[in-house]
Order: sequence, then structure tokens, then C-alpha cells
Amino acid sequence: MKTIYLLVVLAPLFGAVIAGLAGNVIGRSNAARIAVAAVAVSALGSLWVLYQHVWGGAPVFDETLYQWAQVGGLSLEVGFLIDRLTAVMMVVVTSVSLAVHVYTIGYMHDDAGYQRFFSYINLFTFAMLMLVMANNFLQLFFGWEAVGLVSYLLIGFYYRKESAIFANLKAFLVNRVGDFGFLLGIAAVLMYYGSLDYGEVFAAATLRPDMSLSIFGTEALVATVAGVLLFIGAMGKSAQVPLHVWLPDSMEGPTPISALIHAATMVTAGIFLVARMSPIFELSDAALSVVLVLGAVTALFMGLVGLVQNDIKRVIAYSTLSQLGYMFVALGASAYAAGVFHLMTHAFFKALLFLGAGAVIVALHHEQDMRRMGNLRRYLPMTHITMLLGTLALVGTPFFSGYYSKDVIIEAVHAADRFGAGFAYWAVLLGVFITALYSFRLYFMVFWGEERIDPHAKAHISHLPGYVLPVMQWPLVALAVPSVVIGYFTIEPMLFGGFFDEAIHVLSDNDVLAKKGETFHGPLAFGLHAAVNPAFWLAVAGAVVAWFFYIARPDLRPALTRPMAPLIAVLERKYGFDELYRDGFAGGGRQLGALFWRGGDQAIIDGVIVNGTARTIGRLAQGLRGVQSGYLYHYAFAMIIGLLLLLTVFVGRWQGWF
Amino acid sequence: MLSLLVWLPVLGGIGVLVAGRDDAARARWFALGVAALVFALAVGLWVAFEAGVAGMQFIERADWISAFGIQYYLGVDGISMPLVVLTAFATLLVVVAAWEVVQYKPAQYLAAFLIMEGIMIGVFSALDAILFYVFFEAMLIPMFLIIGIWGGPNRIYATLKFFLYTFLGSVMMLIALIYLRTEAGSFAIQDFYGLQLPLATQMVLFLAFLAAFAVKVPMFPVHTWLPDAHVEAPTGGSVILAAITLKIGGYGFLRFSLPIAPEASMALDWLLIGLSLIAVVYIGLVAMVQADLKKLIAYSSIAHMGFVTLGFFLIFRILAGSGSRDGALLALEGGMVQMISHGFVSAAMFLCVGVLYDRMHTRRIADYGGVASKMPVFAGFFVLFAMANAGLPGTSGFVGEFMIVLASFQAGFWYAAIAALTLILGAAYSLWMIKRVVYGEVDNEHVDTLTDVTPRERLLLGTLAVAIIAVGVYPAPLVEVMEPSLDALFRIVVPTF
Amino acid sequence: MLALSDYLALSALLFAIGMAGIFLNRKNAIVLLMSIELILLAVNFNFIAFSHFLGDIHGQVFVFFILTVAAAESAIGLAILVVLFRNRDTINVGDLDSMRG
Amino acid sequence: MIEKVIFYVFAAILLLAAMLVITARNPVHSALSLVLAFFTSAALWLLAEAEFLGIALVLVYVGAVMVLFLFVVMMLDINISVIREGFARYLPLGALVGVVMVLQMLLVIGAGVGEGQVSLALADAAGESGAGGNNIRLLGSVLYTVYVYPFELAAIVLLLAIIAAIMLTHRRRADTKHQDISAQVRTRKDDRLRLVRMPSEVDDER
Amino acid sequence: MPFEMPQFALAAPEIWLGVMLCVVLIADLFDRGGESLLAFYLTQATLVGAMALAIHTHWGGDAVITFNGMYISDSLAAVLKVAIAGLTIITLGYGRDYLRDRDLLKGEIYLLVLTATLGMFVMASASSLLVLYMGLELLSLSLYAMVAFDRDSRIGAEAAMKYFILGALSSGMLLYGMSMIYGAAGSLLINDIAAAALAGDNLLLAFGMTFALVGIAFKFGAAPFHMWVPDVYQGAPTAVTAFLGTAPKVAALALFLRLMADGLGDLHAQWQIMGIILAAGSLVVGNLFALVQTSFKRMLAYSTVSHIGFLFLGLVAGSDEGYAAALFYAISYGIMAAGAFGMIMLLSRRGFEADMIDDLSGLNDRHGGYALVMLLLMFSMTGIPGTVGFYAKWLVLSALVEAGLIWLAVLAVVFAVIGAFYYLRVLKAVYFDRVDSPQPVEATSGQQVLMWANGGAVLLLGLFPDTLIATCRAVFGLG
Repeated sequence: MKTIYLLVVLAPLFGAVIAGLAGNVIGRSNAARIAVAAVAVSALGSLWVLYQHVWGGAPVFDETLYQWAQVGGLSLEVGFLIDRLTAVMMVVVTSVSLAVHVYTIGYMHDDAGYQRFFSYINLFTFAMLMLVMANNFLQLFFGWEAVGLVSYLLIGFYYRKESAIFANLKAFLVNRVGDFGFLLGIAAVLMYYGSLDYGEVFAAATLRPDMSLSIFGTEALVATVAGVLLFIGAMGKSAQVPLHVWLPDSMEGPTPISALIHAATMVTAGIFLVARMSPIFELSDAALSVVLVLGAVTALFMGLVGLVQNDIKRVIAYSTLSQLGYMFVALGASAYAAGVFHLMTHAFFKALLFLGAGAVIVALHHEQDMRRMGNLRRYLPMTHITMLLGTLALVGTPFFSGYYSKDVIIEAVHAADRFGAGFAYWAVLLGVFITALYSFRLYFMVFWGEERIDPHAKAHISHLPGYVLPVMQWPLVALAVPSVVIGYFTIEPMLFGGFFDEAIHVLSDNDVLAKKGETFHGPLAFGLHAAVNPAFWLAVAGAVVAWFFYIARPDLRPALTRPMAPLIAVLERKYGFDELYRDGFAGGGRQLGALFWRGGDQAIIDGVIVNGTARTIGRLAQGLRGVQSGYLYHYAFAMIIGLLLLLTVFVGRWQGWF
Repeated sequence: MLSLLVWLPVLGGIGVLVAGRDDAARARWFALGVAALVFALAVGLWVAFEAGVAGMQFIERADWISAFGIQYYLGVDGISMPLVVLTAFATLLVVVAAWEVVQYKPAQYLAAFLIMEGIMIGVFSALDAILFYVFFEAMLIPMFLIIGIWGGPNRIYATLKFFLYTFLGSVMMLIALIYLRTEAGSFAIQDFYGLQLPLATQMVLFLAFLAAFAVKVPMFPVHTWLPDAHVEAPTGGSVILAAITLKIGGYGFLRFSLPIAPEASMALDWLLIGLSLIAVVYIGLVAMVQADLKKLIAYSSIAHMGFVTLGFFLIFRILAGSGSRDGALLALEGGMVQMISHGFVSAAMFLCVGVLYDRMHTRRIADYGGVASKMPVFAGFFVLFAMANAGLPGTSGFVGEFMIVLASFQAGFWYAAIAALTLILGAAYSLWMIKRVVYGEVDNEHVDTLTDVTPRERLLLGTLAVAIIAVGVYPAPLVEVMEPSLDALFRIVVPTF
Repeated sequence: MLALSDYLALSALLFAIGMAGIFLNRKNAIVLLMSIELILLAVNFNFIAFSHFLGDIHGQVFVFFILTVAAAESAIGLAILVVLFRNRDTINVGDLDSMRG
Repeated sequence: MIEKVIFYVFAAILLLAAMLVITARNPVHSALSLVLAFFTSAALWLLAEAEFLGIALVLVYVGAVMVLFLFVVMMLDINISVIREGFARYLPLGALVGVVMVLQMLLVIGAGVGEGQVSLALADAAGESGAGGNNIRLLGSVLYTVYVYPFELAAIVLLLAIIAAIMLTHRRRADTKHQDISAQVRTRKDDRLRLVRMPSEVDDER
Repeated sequence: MPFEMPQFALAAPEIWLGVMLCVVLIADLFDRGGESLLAFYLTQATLVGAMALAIHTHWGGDAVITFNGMYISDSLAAVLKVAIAGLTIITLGYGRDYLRDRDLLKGEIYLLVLTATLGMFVMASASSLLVLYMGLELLSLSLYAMVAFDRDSRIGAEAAMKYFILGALSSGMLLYGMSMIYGAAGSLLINDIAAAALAGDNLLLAFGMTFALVGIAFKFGAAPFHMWVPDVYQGAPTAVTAFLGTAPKVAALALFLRLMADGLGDLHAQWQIMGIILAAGSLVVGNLFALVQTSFKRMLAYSTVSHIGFLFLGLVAGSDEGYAAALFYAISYGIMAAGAFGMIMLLSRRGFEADMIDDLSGLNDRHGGYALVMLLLMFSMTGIPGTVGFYAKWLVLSALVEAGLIWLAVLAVVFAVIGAFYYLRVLKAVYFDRVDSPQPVEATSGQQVLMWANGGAVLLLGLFPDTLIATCRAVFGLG
């Protein structure tokens, strides 16, 4: 098995290296072939791994590959921990990645950075796999940062574009803020649990659940501190409020990237992390409450921002933020499996939506503004259908995958009695309405209504090269299928079948899913249950409202928006986070830096102390120089003064003056 | 063997001076030959080095100034061994980097670097305090010339500042060394370790050593020579300054301050830690506002070296905080690894700036922009090195920072929190620089004429990239070499643990 | 009876006058040479006085040598003075300031 | 007692003459005052039973050295300064320094001699009788035996003085024309010819 | 005093010098070559012979005192004399072409050098106040005449006048001191004086010592008795300055060691504080004034003052270590200064005096080798390791620390750093300033060889100082 695992990880790395370093030598299509083949190998391997773990009875694999460093009694290692959680993540990562790779062949066909792009996404796949397959915090952190790096590179893929290179810098820095906490969390883990290896850490944590430390002058559980710190890392990577600001901007990257990294995989690393760290989080209600509340806030308020966006990708991006919030709510309610479940379903339908949006964008010659779309179902029927399926999955239509995962979350949080659970419940419930609203708003604005397409873009539609679209459409289809059905087939085993027993630890008191499982009677019944489910009706309401204002009576829209202008202004400003960070932290940092530099380094240290001393000595010397007047009698006088001085010393000593 | 490493480059330098006086090509090949040979020897030394042993190896000992018992006493342990190899490596890079670039008196340029190499290896391998001091100070001579002759427009101010700053720092150490001899009866550094000096004496000694090494490292607030020196120095000079000479400060702390004045180190660790943390934050912020490419990297060097000193002097607090010996070792080793890594990364960064400077003759960040369009390969390297500078895992820059942050948490949450700010600050200035230099639209006709890296430059940067990634992915061999010696050092500094 | 201190005090005064002559004189370099003769004279007084009161002839021998050397010194001093005068047409001490700082 | 009177009279004259040396406006007066000072000193030395030195002072100094001084004063034909500017200005400070120094010296001498009085007094008695009368013989007997080394050195000092004085003052007449062949042969191109780099045209803008 | 027959053989170096002085005097009369070649070579041979004789007669064994207590033959004398003669040989070698180019090459200069050397030898072996004084006057009178040697130089004459007056004044003070010492000790012999100093607190002795110290400080050029130094260095022909700035410092050290250490060593407590004042003053004055000079010769003059300050610190320590350090310092300083002045002469041409710092601009472009030598010299003066100057400073600091005067050591190094600035300024001119059309350096092969040897000595002694250090220490009976 170890060979397979290595193959899964190293194949994309190999692809990345070949495509990156030798891309120009082997040519565009060869590079693409190698990259796609590498990911395909990886995806097949992952599937096989999943198969082995679920049905093949493969044992949990937890082995060290090599020792990274040994310090005293502390061993820092690189190794794999493969259990079902990992296996699921591997499959999600590699299969979405594969779809995106194929899609890219078409999407990036005319781009000069073709090989570079493949190299990056291969590298990303490698990094993401390293992240999910890690059996220790060191490797986790490596993968964590490496996906950040690739994300940085890909957001800035169009490096000539000012907004892109601003967005990638922002993304990296905001992620670094999260990593700041993450690293401290790892440090806390090392200090209190004495190891960086998951197994040892979890064992230590379980053994001594009441260990506490003093911080900010109060006593706190170690698990709380470590959990919150680790969660800060998760917040950065999974774009939770207030570290969410980078994700919408990351849409500056090519659309396949938005699908792969900023919707399906990388941003879910935080979910994976918390699920993986469940033995620690379970020890601390406080930490879970933080997760719960922040997740709920994100789920609700970011969805609201999605309502006012006009850029097609940004709407989906805010949707992603909101859905990530849902996942954290699940985690915060101790329904880890539900979080992971939603992660998986969301990966498929959100990737689908992004790729669909990408298809639209390409078709319109890189037009992203929905106000210049409309009625596109005529031109892009295939895209229209798949996107509709994706939208339905997203809003939680019964029997679609999104329905199962989201509904479980809502019910789990309803069942939870943790601090903040009440708030979270109402937030996610309301979120369903909002989700439906912005989703259908997008859908209607793009595919229905009057055509508002710019003539230039329209000309482009008719001149689409024939071979581009199929290669972009097959991935859509390939993703649409799981988007629709995967929830139906996997809900029972994943959530209620003890699927994650080895990987996720839930204290029995907290186990809301188990409670929920008592009333679970199969996916069909669960789907039918929608009729009495407020969430379903909220979703329907959202869809109807969207239909009403965008299709039926668009003329009434101003009547709706005018009274809500202040609220909309707030939403359009995105609650002012960008301004706060740009002017407050970044600007403040630069001002502080300038102050330190000009005031501290230049004025005080160099100006006063260093050069000042030199200047003073120079002036002193210039002043003293007059003593050497050139006159003999002055010289003689100086000698006599000198003599007098020595005499005085002598007499003084003799007389005991000093 | 060690003597060969010390004197071969020195003699080689003289040889270059003589052989290449009128023939630049001959000077280059000769210098390359010497540098390569020395590097080969250094690698040989590394191979022959017994990793598991704490004590000094390859010892050479002969009377030198018999009246004072001063000996020609060389040897390396796990602390100095990597630095010796790093020195040989960096010099080789510099020789190659200078190939066509240096046109004014190339023989003198190369000779200066070779002599510098010998002296620096001498610093790292000297086990006699006076011998150490001789090398330590003699280093100023070639560097003074390198900055002054081949430097930029403000080179004279910079080189004088560099010289006087470091000179002032080191003379205090000289007095301390002389004093130590009166106590120990010998100048062998290891004989100083066993002294049971009263705390007040230790304090004075510690401060004297601090004067010397803090300037070299450099620590806030005696760091201002470094940006000037770096900015004005030619590429090779910056590389050597950043990659090697700064390390001598850190090395000095390990070799002198900590073991000779352990109680004073403990009593004054608040000072060192405080200054180190200031270096991380204050200097990090200052680096962000630099308009000059080299100055930015120079400030980032200071911030990174702040991590080194932080690692070294946190050990007492770690022991007080968590009582974990491993934690303290982690800090020490983190500091050492950070030094080596910084040697690679800063060298790489300065070489990159050199590549740009050779083409555009400006170091102002504003004069660049969109370099990636014209120099894609170069841009790739530059981004990689900037990432290493920002401490990205998988690069060498990560290893030390990771270890130190992990360890510093054991001293207390706030130490770790402030130290970890480097994650943000380091990324901020590194990537902001990348954004302004490498990315963006080409809006400048000079940038438009840029040509990508030559094979020679590609070789240089490629070598460094491999080294950086190798250390980042698999630092174990490096750590293994250091561990026994650091462990032994630890036992001297904190015998009770 | 004359005391040793009488001689020594006289010599001290003479010595001081000689020194004052050197730094008070701003005009004529030749007076400087004379002041030096005064200083040497003061020293000779000391030696002779000590020699007398110690009953030791060696002090007088020293004076003998001082007289010899002083004569030689005068010769050289005057020669330098002549050179100076030839070069500058003045021996005014106040004009000797072409090197300073 | 009579000794004391003689001592004080001569001492007073000596100091007066010394003051005149340094204050006289005319260097000739200074020189003559110095002669006076030497004469009185000779008298005082006689009083201290240093007969030979007293005589030598008159003969050598007054007879030779001071004549040399006067000769130079006359030869250089220096115009006598009209006013001693500066003298008055610097006098207070100079006087202060001088007085302080004299006071310190006298203080020490007074105490020092008092302290060493015992040994000096003993020696005094011995000296009065031992050195009595035959000063010249005594001097002569040690000069050529015990002091042979310094004596030879003194000879070299005098030789040196002769060489130096001649070297410095003896000069070949500058207006005689003579050919220095070696100098002509040694001439190098650089001594005569200097190539100056000049711009071929003047750049107006600079 | 009963007369003993002196052991004339022990004074062989002085006798040899005296005899050869006459030989040169007469030989030069008959040398019509116009360049006094014969006198030059005879003088150099004489000095070499004197060195050999000094080693032969003085080195090793116990101290022997002869000439009725006035002459001492010991290892210290040997080292001092070898250093004095050696430095004289070097400076004469440098100066020949320089003097020739200025039509100053006359036999008299060699006579004066020989008398000066004789004077210094006499001081080195003096064991009596009288002999010390005679030696000092032999030296001083020769130097006065040498400074005025260029009779057509306005500043030369002025410098000579100043030097003469101030020198005579200092001699007067020294003599006054000697008279007091004589009065207090009742003898002119150093041994008797030492006995008197040992006997107890003798006020007159210490009083005399104060005056004597002034005389010595003047010869050294220690502040505030240094005022003559810059003017004389600048005014004198460079060949004379080179001589003046090197060997006589060793002689001044001899004066100090013989009188203050051998004779009044037990008054150490008395003169230590005075020495500290002189040393600190010299460090301050020398370094500060040197900072603002534009004339290289003047800068070297002030640098001399600062070096003397350092040297005095060694003496102040009052221990044998300190004396050894000072001896080493004087010798190594002599080598460095000879090189620096030699460089001025080497770069000077007929009608052009390379005595401004700016005249050194672009030396590296003109001749890399000389630039390198200059580098070594300047760094040696700064005290950077790898050059002999470092050990000079290090020995002094070592002595200070061992004497417990750590604060003085700190002061000294701080001023050494300030001092570094002006040496670096010279190197800045040599290496960093570039001239448009560098003129090649013309120098005779003799000068070149000498210059290389001089630079080599600075470096070799910087790498292998053991022998010289051991020698300087052995002289004071240290292992």
C-alpha cells in the first residue's frame, strides 16, 4: 500500500516538475498530457485507496516516510496517516483536480502560460495531498503553506494584471495571518502534548484532558488554546470572518483555479483540519463554540454580500464563503462527519458552478459582469443545464447532494446545546433562503431574461473554436453527476454508519449525529422529509423571490432596493473589512515602518548616535585645531602649562589634595 | 586539513593577484580553480567529519606566540563545520557571479574574496581566542576594500561606517579576551569554559562580547551599518556579508558569550531577547517601506538574524517555562539552522539583485516592474527565493523559523506570538517586493530591454535553489551534525539540565 | 651661613624668568636663545649648590659639560637663526606661523 | 653674615638682569643684560666654592658665546620693535602661570631640603673641608679619568656643532655661474616636459 | 671616587660609530662625485657594523656596568641599538633618491645622522644622568641641524627654529629635573638613584622626576609637549622627517627606560598618574587633530602623537610586561612610520612633494603593489590583526589589563577606533579615489626593494610576531 500512497502523492509532483522545468522543451501538448496523466494516476490511485479502506478492509496506515530532523528526544518526521477521512479527501481532491485539469486543456488553450499553469495545478494537487495525508503537524503545515503558495501563484497567474497581483499578495498575507495562529497552535501542541505526531498528540490529549495553562492572565484549557489557535489557521485558509477578505479577490485567478482551489479543495483544508483535530477540539467546548459562532457568522453574512455582487465569479465566491461557514457550523456542533460530508458534496457542485461560470466567461470573451449577460441558455445549452443542476444542489433541492449535507448540518446544530448553537441555527436557517436567493439571481441573470451582451462578446460566441467546448464540457458533466447523486448514496454510510470512527473522535455527550441517526430512516425518507422542513420552504421562497424580481417583474426591483439602500451600501462595501485591512493594518504597518525607518533608524540611530558622534568628534577636532596656532610662544606656553599640570599633580599628591 | 582550508584560499588569492594582474581571464580561471578546490576540500571535510561526536575534530595545534601561550589552534565541531562549508560554497558562488560582471580590476576583486574566504574559515575554525580575534578583525580588510573599490556611489560612507562600527564592537572583545587569559592562564577558548567567574565579571565580559557580536549579527540598535554596506557593496560583497559575516556574530554568541558567561547570559537574556524581538518586528516593518531593493533585503537579513539570536538566548526561559531540554535544544538548533539557511537565502536574494543590477544599473524598486514578462526564468528563481525568505515550508527558510517559534512558545506565549509575526511581516515585505519588481505591467523601457538569465547565472541561482529546497525538505543531515556539539554546549551553559 | 635653599630658590626664580621669557616674547627670536641661556644658568646653579652642599664634585663636572653643550647649542641655534633670517628676512617670532592646525 | 649680604646683593642683581633680558626692547640691551647676569652668577658660584666654573663662565660665556650673540644681533640688523604689543596683553596670564609655578617649586624645595636636611648637613661639613681650595685639581682629576666617556662625547658634540654651524651658514655665492653636469645628465623628460590633456574643443554647456 | 680602568670593549658600538664618524667626514672631503655615494655606503656599512657590534657585545648574559658606573651593557641596550641602527638604515635608504632630487645630497647629512645615531646609542647604554644628557644633546643638536638642512626652505627654517627653541626648553626642564635628582640622590649614577628611590619617600627626587618626565615626554612628542611634532614633521625634508619619526622614538624610550624605569622605577606610584595624563592626552589630541589634516605628513605627525599615547600606556603599566610592550610598540611603530614616510618619498618627484593625502589618490591604479603596501601600513597603524601593529596594541592592552587598568584599556581602544578613521581616509584616497590618467610611479630599484621589504616586514611580523615579542620580553627577563 505504501507504494500506492507514494505514487498518489509523487505523480503530481513529478508532473509539476516536468511541466514546470522542462515545459518549454517538451512543448505545450506534451506538458498537458503529462500533467493530466499524472493527476489521472493519482486519482485512480486515490479511488483504489478509498476502495481498499472502505471495502477492502485495509488497516489504518500510519507510518513515517523519513525523519526530517531529530532534536534531542524530539523527532520531526514526514509520514502518512491514511484512514477513511484521508481517503475521502484524497478522492475529492484528485477527482476534482482531474476534472479541472481536463477542463484546463480547453480553458487555457490560448494562454502563453499553458505549461506553467499545468505545473502549478499539478503542484497544487501534490501539496494538497501532502496536507491531507500528513500524519503530523510538520507535514500538515508544509502542505498548508504549500497550497497557499500555489494559490498565490495561481491568483497572480495573469501577473501583468495589477488587480491580480494585488489579490494574490492579499491572499497570501491574509493566509499568513491565519498561519500565524496555526503555527502558534502547533507550538502549543508540541509544548503540552510533547510531540507533533497526530497519534501521540491525540493520545496525550485524551490522557490528560484537563491540562490547563495560564494565558492573558486567566486559566484556560490547553485544548481550548490549542484549538482556537489551530482554528485561526483554519479561518485563514477556509476564509472565515474576519480572514475571509482574500477569497473574493482570489477570483482574479483563472476560473479553473477558482473551481479547484478556491471552492473545492484548498479552502476546505480548514474543515479537514478541524475534523482531523477532533480529539483536541472535543476536549474544549469553548473552542468548538468559537468555531460554531464564526462559522455561523460567515454563513449568514457572506451570503448576504453575495446578493449584491454582479461579477459572476464573485457571487459564487461569496457562496463558497457562506458554504464554508456551514461546514464550520457542523464542526462546531461536533458533527464533524456532517462537515466533511458537506465538504465533499460542496466540492463537486461548487466546482461545477465555477467551471460552468468559466465556460460562460470564455464564451463571452472574458466577460464576468452578469449585467452584460442574460438569456445565455440559447447559446450555451449544455452549460445551462449543468449549472442549473449545480444551483439546485447548492440551494438544497431534495434528493440533490446539497440537500442532504446541508440539512444534516441544520438539524445537527439544532440538536446541539453548545454555547452559540441557538444563534447558529437561525443563521444557517436564514442562510438557506439567502443561498437560494443569490443562486437563482445568478441563474436568472445569466441564463434568462433579456440579452444584455456586449456586441463584441456576442461576436465571440459565434466564433468559438469548435474543439474548445467539448473538452470543457465533459468535466461539467462529470461533475454534475456526483453533484446530483452523491448525497443520496453516501449519506447513510458516511454520517450514520460509523464510517469515520477511526478518524474522528466525538465524545458521546456531544454526538449530535448519533442522536440524529436514531431518527434516520434512509436517504429516501430523508428526502421526503423536506416537505415538513422549514429549510426547504425557505429555499423555495428564495428561488421564487429571485424569479419574481429578475424574471417576472424586474421593474419592481428599485422599489425593493430603495428602502434598503443603506443596507445594500453596507453589503457593497462588504462590511468595510477591506478598508480596515488596507488602511488600518497594511497602511498602519507601512506608516509605522516609515516612522521607525525615518525616525528610528535614520534620525535617531544614524542621525544622532552614529553620524552625530562622528560629527561631534569632527567639530571638536576642527575647534581644537585652533590651539595649534603655529606660534612658537603658544607652543611653549602649552608646554609650560603641561609642566604646571604635572607639577600640580605632584604637589597635589604630596599635599594629599587628591 | 583545516590549515589547508584556511591558507589555500589566502595563497590562492595572492596567486590570483600575481597571475592575473594583466590578464583578467587568467585571474578568473585561477580564482575559480582555487575556489572550487577549497569547496571540494570543505565537502571532503564534511564527509570525513564524524557527525555523532561532540568534541572538536581535525585539531591542529602548534605554538604560535609562546610568550603568552597563544597557539595556532584549529578545529571544527558541529557548530562550525556547516559554517565552514557554507563559506566555501558562498565564495565559489561569488567567484562565478563575478565572471564577466566585474571589469574593474578583476584580479584584485577575486583575490579579495579568496583571502576573505580563508580568513572566514579561520574564524570558524580557530580555537585559540587570539587566533580567532586575528581572523575576526582581519576580515575587515578585504571587506573594506570590496565595498570601497567596487561599491556604489555612496560606497565610501558605507565602507567607513561598516569598518568603524565593527571595529568599535570588536575591540571591546579584545579586552575581554585579554582579561580572560589572566583568569584562565591560556588563550584556548575551551579553557575559558570552565571558569567560575563571579556574576559581575561575567556581566562585563558578556557586554564586551555583545559589543562585538551584536554589531556583527547585527542586532538592533547597532544594525544601521548593514543596510548601507549592503546597498553599496558589489553583489559579491553583499553575498559574503549576508551569507557569512553576519553568521560570525551568531557563531560568536555560541562560542563565547553563552559558554563563557552563562550566568550573565541568563541574567541578561531579557536584553537579548528583547532586542531580537525588536529586530523581528521593528526591522520587519522598516523593511516594508524600503524603496531600494538591496536595502529591503538587508533589513530582512537583520530581521532574520534576530531570529537567530532569539533562538540562542531563549533557552533559559524555555527551561524556566516548560523545563523541556528538548525545547531548549530546539531553539539552539533552530538558530543554527536559521544561520545556514539565511546564508543560502540571502546569498540567493543578493545574487538576484545583482542579476537585475547588472542589466539595469538601478536598485530602486520603482524602476522595475514586469520583470517576469522579460525574464521568466529569473522571475521563477526570484519568487522562489523570496518565498524562502518568507519562510515557506519546503525551503530552508522555514526550518529555523519553525523550530524557533515552536521552542519560543515554551518560553511563553508572547515570545512565540511576537516571533511568529515574522510569518506575516516576512511575507509582507518579501512578496510586496516581488509584486513591485517581478509582476505587473512592463511600463518602463529599460525593463523592456531586459534579457533573461545567462547559463552562468542560471547555474548559480539553480545551485542555490537546489540547496535551499534540499535543506528545507531534508534538514536532518544538517541537524545531525550540529546536535552533539550543541548538546555539549548546552551542558556547559546549563549544567543542571 | 648660606643655606642650600637660598641657592635653590634663586635658581627656581631664574628658571621661571627664563621660561617666561620664552612664552612672553613675541618679537625677537634671539631673545628666546637668551632665555634658554637663563634656564641653563638656573640649572647650573642647582648643580653647583648641590655639589657644594653635598661636598661632591660630580655636580660641578656636570655643570662643566652643560657649559660645553650650551655653547654648542648656541652655535647651532644662532646658525638656524641665520638660516631663518636669510629665508624670511625676519626673526620675528610672531611671523613664524606658516604651519598650523 | 657677609656671605649672606653678598649673596643677596648679587642674587638681586642677577634677577634684575634676567628680567631685563626678557623685557628689554632692544636685543642688544638684552644681550648686555645677559652678560651682567653671567657676571653676577660667576660671583655667586665663587661664593659656592666653584671657582673654576665661575671663571670658565666668564671666559667661555661672556668671552665667547655672548660675543657671538652680539655679533649675530648686529649682523642680522634687526629693527627694534616699536612697541611690545602682546607682551602686556599676555602678561597677566603669563605672570599667573609663572607665579603659581614658582610658588609650587618653592614649596617643594623648601620642604624637600628641610626633609633631607640631616644628610645634607652632614655632607655639608664634609664638603666644606673636602672641596676646599683645590677645585681645579679636583675637577681635572676626574674629568680625564672617571669622565673619559662623556668627555669624548663632549668632543663629538663640539665637532657636531662645528659641522652643523658651517653646513647651515656657509654658502656658496648664489650669483656665481657654474655648470652642474651631473644635474644635466640626470634630467628626465618629465622634469622639462609635461603633457597636458586638454579637450580638443570646449563644450559650452559645461 | 676611585678610578677604575673602563672596559672599553663593551663600548665597542659607540667607539666604532665615533671612529667611523671621523672616517666618513674625511672620506667625504675627497669624494668629488657630487652625490656623496661614498659617504652613503660608508654610513650604511657603519650602521650595519654597529648593529653587529651591539649584538655581539651586549646581547645575552647579565648586565655589565663599566666606565665607573656610567655605561651599561645589557640585552636591552642591544635591542635598542639594533632597532635604532636598523631604522636609521631603512630611512637613509628611502631618503637617498629623495635628497638627490632636491639637490640636498651632501655628505654632511650622513655625518649628522651618524652623530644622532651615536647619541641614541649613548642613551641606550647610559647609566648616568650625565651620559644620558650627553647622548640626548648629541641627538637633539643633530636633529635641529637636520631639520634646517634644506636651507632654502622657508618652512624648514621655521620648523627648525621651533624645534630648536622648544627642544632647548625641554632640555632645560630635563636638566632641572636631573639637578634635583642629583641633589636628592647625591649621585649622578642611575644605580645610586635607584637605591635612593628604593630607600623611601624622597620629595626632591620625585620633584626632579616630574621635570625629567617633561623632558622625556617632549622627546616622545606626548601631549601637551607635542606641539612641535606636526610643524617639524611638515617643515623638515621628508627624508629627515622619516629619520626623525622613527629611530629617535626608540631612543626616547631608551631615555625613559633608563631614567624612569631603571632609576626611578620605585617611584612608579608617583609617575604613573602623570603618565596616564600624558598618555590619555596624547591619545585624545593625536587622534582628534589627525582627523582634520589634509597634509599626509602632518597627519602622520598627529598619528605619531596618538601612537606615543598608546606606547605610554604600556609604560604606565609600570610592569616589565608594560616595558616590553612599549619596546615592541616603539620598534613596530618605527617600521610602520618608516614605510609611510618612505612611501611619500617614493611617490615624490623632483619638484613635486607627495605630502598631501590627495596626492595618494588613485595609487591603486598607478601601482597596485605600493597600494598594497600602503594598505598594510595603514592597517598596521590602525591595529588590525595580520599586521604587526595589532600585536603592538595588544601587548600594551595586555599589560594594562594585567596591571588592573582596564578602564585605560577601554579608553585606548575607543581612541584606536577614532584613529582608524583617518587611516582609512588615506586608504580611501589610495583605493577608492580614481584619477583620470594615472601616472606610473617611478622609483629606483633600491627604493622598491626597500618598500617591499618594509611591507613584508609589517605583514610577516604580523603573522609571526613570536620572535620579536619573545626578544622584547627576554630583555626584561620575561619568559
